[in-house]
Amino acid sequence: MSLTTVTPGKRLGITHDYSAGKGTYVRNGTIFATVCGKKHIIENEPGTLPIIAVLGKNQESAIPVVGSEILGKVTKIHAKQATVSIMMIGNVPCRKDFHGIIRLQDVRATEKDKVKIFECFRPGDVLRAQIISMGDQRSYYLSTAKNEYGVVFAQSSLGNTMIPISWNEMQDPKTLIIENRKCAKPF
Amino acid sequence: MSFSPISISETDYISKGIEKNFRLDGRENLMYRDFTVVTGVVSQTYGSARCRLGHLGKGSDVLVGIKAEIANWTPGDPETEAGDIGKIVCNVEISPIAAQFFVGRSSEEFALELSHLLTRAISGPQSGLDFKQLCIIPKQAYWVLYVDALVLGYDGNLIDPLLYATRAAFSDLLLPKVIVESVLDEDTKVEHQAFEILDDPSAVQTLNGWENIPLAATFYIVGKRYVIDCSVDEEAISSARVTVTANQNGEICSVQKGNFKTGLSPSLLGEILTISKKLLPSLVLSQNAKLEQLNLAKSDSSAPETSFTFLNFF
Amino acid sequence: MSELDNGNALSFSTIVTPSTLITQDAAFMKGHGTFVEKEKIYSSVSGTVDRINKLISVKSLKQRFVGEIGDTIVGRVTKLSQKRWMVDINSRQDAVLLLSSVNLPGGVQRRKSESDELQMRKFFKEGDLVFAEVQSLFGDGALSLHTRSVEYGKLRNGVMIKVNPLLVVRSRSHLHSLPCQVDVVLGVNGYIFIGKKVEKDKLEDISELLEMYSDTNDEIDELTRSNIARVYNSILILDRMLCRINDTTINCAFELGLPYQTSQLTNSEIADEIAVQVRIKIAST
Amino acid sequence: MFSSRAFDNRLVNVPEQSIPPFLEEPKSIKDSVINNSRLDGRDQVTPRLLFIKTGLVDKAHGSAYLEQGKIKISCAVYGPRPVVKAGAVISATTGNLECEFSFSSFSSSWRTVKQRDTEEKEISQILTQALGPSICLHMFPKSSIDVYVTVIESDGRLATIAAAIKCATIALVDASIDMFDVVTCVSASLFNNSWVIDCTQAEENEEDSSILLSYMVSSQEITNVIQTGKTSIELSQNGLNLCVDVGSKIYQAMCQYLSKSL
Repeated sequence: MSLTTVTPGKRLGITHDYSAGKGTYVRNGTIFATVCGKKHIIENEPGTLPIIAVLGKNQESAIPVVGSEILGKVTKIHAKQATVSIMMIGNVPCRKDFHGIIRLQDVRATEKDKVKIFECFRPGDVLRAQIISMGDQRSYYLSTAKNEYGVVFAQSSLGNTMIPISWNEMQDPKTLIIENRKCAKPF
Repeated sequence: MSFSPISISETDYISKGIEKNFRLDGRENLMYRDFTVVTGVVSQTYGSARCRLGHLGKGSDVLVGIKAEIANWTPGDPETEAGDIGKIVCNVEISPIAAQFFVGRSSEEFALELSHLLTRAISGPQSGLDFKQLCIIPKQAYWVLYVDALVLGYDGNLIDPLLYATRAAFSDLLLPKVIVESVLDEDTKVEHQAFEILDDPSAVQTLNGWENIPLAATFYIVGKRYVIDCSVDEEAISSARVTVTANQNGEICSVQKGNFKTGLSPSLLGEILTISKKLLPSLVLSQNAKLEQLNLAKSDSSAPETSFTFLNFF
Repeated sequence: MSELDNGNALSFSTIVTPSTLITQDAAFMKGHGTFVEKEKIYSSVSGTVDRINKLISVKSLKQRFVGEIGDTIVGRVTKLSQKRWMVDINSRQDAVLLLSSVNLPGGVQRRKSESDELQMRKFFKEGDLVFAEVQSLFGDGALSLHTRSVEYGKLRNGVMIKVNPLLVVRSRSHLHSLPCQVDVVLGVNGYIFIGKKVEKDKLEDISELLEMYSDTNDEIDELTRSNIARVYNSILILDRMLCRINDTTINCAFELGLPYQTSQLTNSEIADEIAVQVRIKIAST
Repeated sequence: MFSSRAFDNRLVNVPEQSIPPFLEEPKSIKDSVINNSRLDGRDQVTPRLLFIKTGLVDKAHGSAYLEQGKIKISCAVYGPRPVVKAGAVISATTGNLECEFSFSSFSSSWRTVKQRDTEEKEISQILTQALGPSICLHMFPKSSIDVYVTVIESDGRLATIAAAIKCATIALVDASIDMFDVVTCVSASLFNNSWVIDCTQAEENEEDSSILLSYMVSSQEITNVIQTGKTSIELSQNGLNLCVDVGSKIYQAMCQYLSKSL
């Protein structure tokens, strides 16, 4: 594998021979680099073209897109929605937190009309969710309407880290107090 | 300033038309709308002009007034360091009257860009004006010409009418005559120079060399082609803008690119320069003809061409 | 304040200015453009007095569009919000187009799902042109639109021009196919869309529904393009010369303009001439 | 209005007639430039040497420091981050580029504070226009990229802007922001009929006209061009071509540094 260093605008190859990966862009059938870094050629499945990617020294910047999985912290709850500060997109931390919203109807997939935000999230909870829409001017819309999405870390009102005991309950291991949460299914 | 978006299909329709050299109103890519110009519209100025570029009495509307002041020469001012020249100060203001999206502070940045563009075109030797005639007493007093432009209407392409109105205002400019004489100071017995402005309203002088002031052609790049004198929609979908100013002899006086969506290739820039060299001298000629007509109408007292008739074009 | 009414009937051509006393007769009712003080009716705008039975209203000569139920309008989408699009219709407030009042691809009877709500941009985006009808009025006076008819919906293959809304008069049909193979959609709100002619039989084709939110234009040949430009300039002339705008006048101006080049039509003298001729023709019919 | 200064008899009056000291006629900068012997020994088409260093501002996501002769410029890039500027238009399809340019008050020989703020604003606009086409803004919807440039010392107005653009583009690369190309920028001044690259302040004072050109080499696109002063079209073309040529050389040097810095 060749590891030459390239700078933005460097010609890397043509789309006839390679497909464009991270850190590259295509113009008129030619692949160019967009970041400064090492050029990697990744062999793809047989029958498809190898991928050219450029990996920089810094992690590439994380930008929320529809469909990506995020980790965030609940900052505010409201009768109709919970506000989340998006901290990670995929495995990449954001340079500055983005603003997200979980609307009442996006909390879970079933019995939507019985959802109460207060019984699902509390400020300070860390949750995993998916971006479902670019949303309005300020915020992205998030959804936890899948088993693997929901609260992954929460503290009880006394400040102890709680452990999930069912899909909608968490328990404080010291005081044994049970609180309601929309928990994520542990992997 | 930000444009309200137009639909993808309209964008496609407009840009395909430009590819075929046939625009919405049937104009070719390198065709201007009608320029209407009147001079002497503001009595408080030493010279003023109003220019409107558009169809059937509506369009982009720019008013330019020139005021003159006498300034004391001070060493250290980089512009008048030489001591034997005057200076021109340009400022462009965009009135919220012009268009909805100029309300508030959004227009300030654009106005600033226009001010600097105008400065670049006319406040230097490239304007063709003899700056030495603005000097009253070397290293003592000089004229400062304040060129203030006010945008009153916006219908795409502000820069070209801005330069058009500025040139017309300079053609209208009449500076009061100044007499310089030597005065003997009673106390020191040292002779020094003093000047006096003549009160006589007929003792006025025109500015030499205003004919050489350049006009502007602004090219908007849409797709792979470019248009001049664009409409609002064309401006909204254009990806880059190049303004070229040239004088009656076809000499390039300034070039400036604006808008940051895309760049342009050097060959395209060369093409644009070549076209403006052909286009602008003829635009200057047509403006000269219009100004002459205006002067004729002014001397003919039976048919006064006032700004009022200009405004009520229809 | 001057008094106009001396017990005689007001003529239609009476032009009043704000605060003109229209009538002292308490039998009359106040309508739009008037106010009542001490049982007298005064005008609140400048315009012409209009009387229907006992109802007195003043119609302004230059006002923003005021919608009524059943008006067909052309609008531009300005904003997306919860289950609705906001549409600029040249009125004092943006109209509302509810997600539930549009036909979605996949059959008229299709149920709206939540996924539709998240992908509303797939149907209408900011900047898109909509041909719609006023369905109802909200309490705050905002108009609610609908596009539940085959001829309504997204507009493409052409351009929009803005004119004085008072020049477009309400009539039975606002979609006109001109003889020059150009469709004109006259929105009574003063927005007029000019586009390539849509084949009538194609409209009723169900498969066309899949394309109804398409953003790509059809191939437009040079003749059509030139005709669209001629119609564009004709409407520009009619608007600037304050002629009524309907299919007859547009056609008339179009034909009168044929001897000239398209770009010459915006020349003030030619435009003047055409407008005069159009006026004569209308008066003679 | 212009009466002579009040007579002060405490001062010794100057003699009524005086002769200025006979000084050697200073060599005209213009002449020396035309004769291809510039004060700093360069020839007409050689720019000043560049010194570049990235990563000097640790709080920023990317930063660069640049020296070009006497010019010293520092630049920091923040972002992509959520739009913080109040009243900014947030687009769901493209990102926002904000550039802020400032002179330190001791950056030039004449300390004229007046009109500086409009000048700084205009240069900010030039920066935005020069850098905008090089950044893949479509990859950063609803976010903003903020570029802050401070001139510590300047020498030649256009040369300083050119240096600022180069410094900012390197800072953007350092921030790993996706870019179509590295922007290079060259300033040139016209003396009689010859274009001279990268003029100092002393040289710029004597110029007839000037060009500032920002250029993306691999995509061969001009991102910004400003020409001031009267020239013929042929001269203007020559100047642009010269700037493109010199820009390509500077581009090589910038890329070389960037590759090594990794």
